[in-house]
Amino acid sequence: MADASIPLIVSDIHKRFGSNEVLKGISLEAKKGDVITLIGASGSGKSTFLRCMNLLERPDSGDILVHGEPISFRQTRHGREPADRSQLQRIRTRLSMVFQSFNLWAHMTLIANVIEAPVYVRGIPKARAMEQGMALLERVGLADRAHYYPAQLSGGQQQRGAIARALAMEPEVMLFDEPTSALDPELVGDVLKVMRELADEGRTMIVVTHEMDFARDVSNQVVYLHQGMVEEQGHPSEVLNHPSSPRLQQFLAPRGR
Amino acid sequence: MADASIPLIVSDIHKRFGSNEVLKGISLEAKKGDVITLIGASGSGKSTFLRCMNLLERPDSGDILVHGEPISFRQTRHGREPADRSQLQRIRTRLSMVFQSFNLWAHMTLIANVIEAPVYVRGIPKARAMEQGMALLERVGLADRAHYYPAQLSGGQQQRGAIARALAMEPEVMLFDEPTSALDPELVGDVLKVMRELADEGRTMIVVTHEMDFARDVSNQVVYLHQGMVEEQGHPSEVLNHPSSPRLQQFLAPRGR
Amino acid sequence: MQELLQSLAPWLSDNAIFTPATLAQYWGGFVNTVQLVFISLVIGLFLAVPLSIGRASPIWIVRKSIWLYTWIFRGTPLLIQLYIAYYGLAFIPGVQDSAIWPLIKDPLYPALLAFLLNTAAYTTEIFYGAIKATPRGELEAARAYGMSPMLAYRRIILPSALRRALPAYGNEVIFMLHASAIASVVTIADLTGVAYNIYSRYYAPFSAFIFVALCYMVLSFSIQGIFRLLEKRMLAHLQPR
Amino acid sequence: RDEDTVRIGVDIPYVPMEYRTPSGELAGFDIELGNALCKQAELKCNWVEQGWDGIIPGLMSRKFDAIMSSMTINEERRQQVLFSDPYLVPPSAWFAPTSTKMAGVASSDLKGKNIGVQRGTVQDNYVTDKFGDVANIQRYASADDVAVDMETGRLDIAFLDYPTGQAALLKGGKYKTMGEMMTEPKEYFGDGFGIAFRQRDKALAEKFDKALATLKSNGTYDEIHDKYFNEDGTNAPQPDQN
Amino acid sequence: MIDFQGYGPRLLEGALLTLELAVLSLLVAVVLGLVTASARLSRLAVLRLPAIIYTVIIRGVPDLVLMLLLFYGAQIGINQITDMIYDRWGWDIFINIDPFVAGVITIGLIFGAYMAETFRGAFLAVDQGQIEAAESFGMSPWLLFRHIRFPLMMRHALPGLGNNWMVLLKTTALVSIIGLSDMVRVAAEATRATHQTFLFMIPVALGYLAITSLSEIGMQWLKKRYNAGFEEAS
Ligand SMILES: Nc1ncnc2c1ncn2[C@@H]1O[C@H](COP(=O)(O)OP(=O)(O)OP(=O)(O)O)[C@@H](O)[C@H]1O
Ligand SMILES: Nc1ncnc2c1ncn2[C@@H]1O[C@H](COP(=O)(O)OP(=O)(O)OP(=O)(O)O)[C@@H](O)[C@H]1O
Ligand SMILES: NC(=[NH2+])NCCC[C@H](N)C(=O)O
Ligand SMILES: [Mg+2]
Ligand SMILES: [Mg+2]
Repeated sequence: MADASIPLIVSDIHKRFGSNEVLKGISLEAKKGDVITLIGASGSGKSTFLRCMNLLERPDSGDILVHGEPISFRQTRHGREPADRSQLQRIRTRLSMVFQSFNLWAHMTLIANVIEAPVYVRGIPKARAMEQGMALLERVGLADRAHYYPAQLSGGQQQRGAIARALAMEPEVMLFDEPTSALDPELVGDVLKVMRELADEGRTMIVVTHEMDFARDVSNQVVYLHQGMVEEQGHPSEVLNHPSSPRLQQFLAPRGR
Repeated sequence: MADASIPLIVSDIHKRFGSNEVLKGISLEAKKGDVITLIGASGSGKSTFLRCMNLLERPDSGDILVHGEPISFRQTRHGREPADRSQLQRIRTRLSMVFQSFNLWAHMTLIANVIEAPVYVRGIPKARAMEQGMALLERVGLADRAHYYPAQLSGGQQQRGAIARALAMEPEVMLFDEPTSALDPELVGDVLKVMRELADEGRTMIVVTHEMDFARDVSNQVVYLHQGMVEEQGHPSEVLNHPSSPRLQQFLAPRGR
Repeated sequence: MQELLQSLAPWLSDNAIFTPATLAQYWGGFVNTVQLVFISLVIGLFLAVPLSIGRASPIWIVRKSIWLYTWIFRGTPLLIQLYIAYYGLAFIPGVQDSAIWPLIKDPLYPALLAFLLNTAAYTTEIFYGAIKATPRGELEAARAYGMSPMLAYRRIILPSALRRALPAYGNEVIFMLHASAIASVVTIADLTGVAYNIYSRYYAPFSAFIFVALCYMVLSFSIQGIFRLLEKRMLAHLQPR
Repeated sequence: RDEDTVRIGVDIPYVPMEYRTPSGELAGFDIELGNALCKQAELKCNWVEQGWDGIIPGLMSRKFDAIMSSMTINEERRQQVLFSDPYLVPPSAWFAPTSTKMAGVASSDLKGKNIGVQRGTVQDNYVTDKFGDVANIQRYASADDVAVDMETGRLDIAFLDYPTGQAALLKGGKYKTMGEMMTEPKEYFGDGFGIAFRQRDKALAEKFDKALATLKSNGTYDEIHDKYFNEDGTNAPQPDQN
Repeated sequence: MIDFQGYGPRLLEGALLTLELAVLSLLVAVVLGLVTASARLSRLAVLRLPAIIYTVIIRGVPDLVLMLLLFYGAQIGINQITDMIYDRWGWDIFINIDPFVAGVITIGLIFGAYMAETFRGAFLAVDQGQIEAAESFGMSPWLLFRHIRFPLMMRHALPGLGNNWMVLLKTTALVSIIGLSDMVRVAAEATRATHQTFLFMIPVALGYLAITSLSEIGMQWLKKRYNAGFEEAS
C-alpha cells in the first residue's frame, strides 16, 4: 500500500494509560536520511510516542509501517496487541532504540553486548559479528574498552556503547530517547559527537532530546509535542527561530539564545 | 573561672582526622544575643568546628565553657573523651543543633519529634510539652502539620520542624549547620524568615551558612575560616564589605554585590 | 598450656572413640553426607530453574501451583517431609509390589526425594526473586532488539538473575548441609548417624558430637570459600574497575 | 535438691515393658513394677522420658537418677553404671516374615540381608560385632521403628528383646521367630534387665534391691508379672495397648 | 471428623508445646541477637571477638548437632561446675536443665546467631544523622537505643526477622529428637503405633502451615508499625 522506500511511517497514534490520554493522534514520516528531533515539555508524551514506534508500548489505535510493511494488530482482552510475534520481532530489529539510561546488559562485557542481538536474533556467525562489533566500538572510540563490563565504564562510555549496540543491528531507523540527559555535563559532548557523525552519514534517526543545539544543527525536522499532540513541526531554522505557537515560544524562552 | 553570664566560650580548639589537621586552634565567644555566622570555603572546617562545640566531634585539645562551666575531659585510648557522661548530656541540652539534612526522626510524627527530648531528656510532663510543642509549631507555621511524618513534609517544612524541635529544648545557644543548603531555592525563604525572627528575639545563635545576605543582615559577627584557622572576624559590615584578607576577597568575589 | 597438653595426652592415647575403626566410620559418614547433599542440590537446582520461570509466568494456574508447592515445602519442617517420604510412601497400598519399590525400599532415595523437593522449593523462591529483580531497562533493551521471550530468558534474564542469586543460593547450600543431619532418623549413616552410633556404643556424647561438629564446620567453611570465589568471578561485572 | 524424689529415665515406647497409651498415660511392666518399688521403698518417683540413645549419658549428666527401661545388665555397662539385681530375665530373639526364604541365622544366611535393630541396644552391639561385615545393619532410634520397617518390607529380619519383638510382630501371624532364643554370650546378653544408677549412688541401689526382694516375697511382683506375662514368659494379652 | 485413634488431644498438646517453644526461643534469640549485634558493632575488641566466634561457630554446625551438643554438653558442663563447688565448699547444688528449657535455650542460642546478623545489617542501615540528632539533644545511650536506634533499625530488620522466625518455627521439630513431645513427636509415635503416616503427618504439616499463615498476618502488622512515617518502600 504505502511507499516501501520510506523507512518509517507512523499515523494517528493514540495511547492512553487508564483514563489519561497521553497521545492524542500523532503522525510522523521518516524518509531515508531524515534526522527528526522530538521536543516538548516533560510529560508531553515524547517517550511514549517513541516507544510506540517499536511497540514497547502498544498504541491503542493508529498504524505503523516499516518500509511499507504495516504492523498487524489484533484485539485481545488486554487491549490491542501485535498479531504476529515474529513480525514484531523482525520489525524491532529494524528500529534500534538507544535508551536514556543506556540499559546495557550488566552481566556481559561491552563487546558481548554489541554482538548479542546480531548473533542470537539475526543469526550472524559469531566470528563475523565480533569483527563488525569491534569495528563499531572503534568507531565510537571504545575499542580499548571492549572487554569491560558496563559497571566499569563511565556514563558517556556506556551510552556510546549502547549506540554501537544499536548500530550493530544495521537498523533502518535509530530511535534515541534523551540519550544524553542521564549524563554528567562533561560527558555529553562525546555522545553528541557520535550522533552527529551518524547523522552526517545519512542515517535515519528519530531523537527525543532537550539539546537545542543538536536539534538546530543536526536535525532536518523538529517536532514539538504539547500534551500529546503535535503543536508545531518543520525545519529547525523555522521552528526554533520563529516559533509561531505561543507555547513553543514559552518553551524555548528560558533557554535564551 | 570564666564569666558565667557568657553562654558559650570556645578556646583554642584543635582537631585532626588521622594525619589531617582540620582545626588549628580556633576560639570563639558567643555572648547573650549574639548571632555569629561562620563562613568559609568547603572543607575549611566550619562543620567540624560547630560539631566540636556540642561534642559530636571530640576536639583533641582546647576548652569549651557553657555559662562558665568547663566541659571536663579525660585521656583514653581512643583519644580525648568527655569525662562525665551526665555533664555531657546536660550541656548538650543547652546547645541545640539544627542540621543541614534536618535529621528529624523518621519514625515519629512532627509533634512527637518536638516533644521527644523535652519529655524524655528534660523530664517535662507530656501534657505541658505537647502544649509548648504545638505553640512552637504554630510559631514556625506548621501547626497544621503536627501529625505528619517527616517524609510527608517538604524540605523547608522539615527544616522548620527541626528548628521547632531545637527550640523546644529552650537552649542557651542554637547551632545551625547550613540549615538551608539542602533545600530547593523556593523553600529557602521560609526557613531564613524563621531564623531572622529568632535573631530578632535575641536568641544566641551560631550559624554556618553560605547565605551572605543572611550573614550581612542578621548577624552581628562574621567569622571567616580558612584551612582550619580564623582568617578574619568582625562585624559583617566590616568583614563582608571591606575584607582585608585577599583570600576572603576572593571568597566573596564571585558572588557579586 | 603444658598442663592442658598433659591432661589431654591420656585421652588421646587410650580412648575407645578415635580408633582406626571409628575413624573409618566417620569417613563413611562424611562421604554419605556429601553425596546426599550434593545430589539433592544438583537435582534441586535443575528443578528450580524451570520452576522459578514458571513462578513468574503470566499464566495464573502455573504461577499459583508452583507457589503452592513452594509454600508447602517451605512452610513445613523437613523432618515431616522426610517421615512422609520414608514411612508414608511405603504404606501407600500397592507400592510394595510396584516397580519403584526397590527405590523406596532403600532409605537413601526417600531421603533424597524429601531433600531435593525441599531445596528445590527454596531455590525456586530465590531464583524467582532474582528474576523479578532484573532491571526493567535491560529487559526492554532485549525486547527492543527483537528477542523473543524465550531468547530473552535464555540470554539475558537467567544469566543475570542466576548471578544475582548466587549469595542467597550459597546460604541455601549451607542450610541444606545442616538440614541433612536429620537423615540419620531414617537409618542413613551420614555424619550425624555415625556420631549417634559411636556415641551410643561408647556413651560419650560429647566427644562424638564435637568431632562431627568440627567435620561440619570444615564442610561449611569450604562451601563458603567456594562461593566467595564464585561470587568474585561471576559477579565481576558488578565491581567497578 | 529434693532428696526424696527419684527421677527415673525411660525410653518409650517399648511394649510391653514401657509405653504410653494413646491418651498419653504411662503403662507397662517396668512402669508398674517401678512404681511399686518406689512405694515399697517410700520414695517419690518421677518418670523422665529419654531416647535410648542418650539414656546412659542422661543418667551420668544427672538428668535423672535411675534408668528403668528394660536395660540389660552386662559387663560393658557395669563400667559405666551401677545395676540393681535383675528383675526380669528375657531372651533376645530373631524375627522374620513367615514367608522368609532364610533357612537360619548363621552368617551365611544373613549375608547381604537387612537386619533391623534399635540403636545402642545389646542387640545392636551383638549384630554389629558378629555380622557387621556381611550384613547390612539398619539402626533405628526406637524399637517400634524396627517393627514399622519390618512391615514395609525394608527389613529382612529383626533382632530384638523377645517380649518386645513378640508384642510388635508376632500377633498377626505374619512373622515368626528364627533360630534360638539368645541369652549367650553373657558378654552381650548378660544377666537380664536391671535398674541402673550412678556408681556413687550405692545407697539408692540398695533401697531398690531391698524393695525388689520384698515385692518378690509378698507376691506383688508376681501379680504384676502375671498381668503382663504368661507362665512361659510370653506376653499376656493387653487390652489397652495401642 | 477425622479419627485420630485417641491421639487427638496429645496432638493438640504437642501443637501447643511447639508454639510455646517457638515463641520463647524467639524471645531468647531476639535478645541474644540484639546483644551480639551490639557487641559486634562495638569498638572494643574484647566484645567483638566473642561475638564473631559465636556467630561463626553456630553458622558452621547443623542445628541438630548443636542441639545434641548443648543438651548433653551444657548439662555436663554445669555439673562439673556444681561438682567443683561441692568439692570446694561442700554446697550441694544441682541445676537441672529440663528438656523444655534446654530446647528453648538451644534454639534461642542457634537463632541468636542468625538474628545477630540480621540486626547488625539493620543497625548499619540506620541513618547516622538521626542518631547524631538524638545525641545532640543529650539523650543517654539507653534512651537513644529505645527511642531512636531500635525503632529505626526494626524497619530494616523486619524481613530478615520474619524469615528467621519461619525457619525457627520449623526447627522446633528437631526437639522431638531430644525427647520433647512436640507435635511432630506425637505424630511420629502415633505413626509407629498405627502405621498410618498420612493420617498424622498431614494434619501436623497443616498445623505448621496454619502457624506460618498467622505469622504472615502478624508480620504485616509489624511492618505497618515500623514503616509508619516511611514512604511505601517497594
Ligand atoms: N506506564 C505508564 N503508566 C501510566 N502513565 C504513564 C506511563 N508512562 C508514561 N505515563 C504518563 O504519560 C505521560 C507522558 O509520559 P512520557 O514519558 O511520554 O513524557 P515525556 O515527554 O517523555 O516526558 P520526559 O521529558 O519527562 O521524559 C506522563 O503524564 C506520564 O505520567
Ligand atoms: N569524620 C571525618 N573523618 C575524616 N575527615 C573528615 C571527617 N569529617 C570531616 N573531615 C575532613 O575535615 C575537613 C573539614 O571538613 P568540614 O566538614 O568541617 O568542612 P566544611 O567547612 O563544613 O565544608 P562544607 O562547606 O563542604 O560543609 C575536610 O577536609 C573533611 O574532608
Ligand atoms: N526401652 C528400651 N528401648 N529398651 C531397650 C533395651 C534393649 C536391650 N535390652 C538393652 O539393654 O540394650
Ligand atoms: Mg521521556
Ligand atoms: Mg559542612
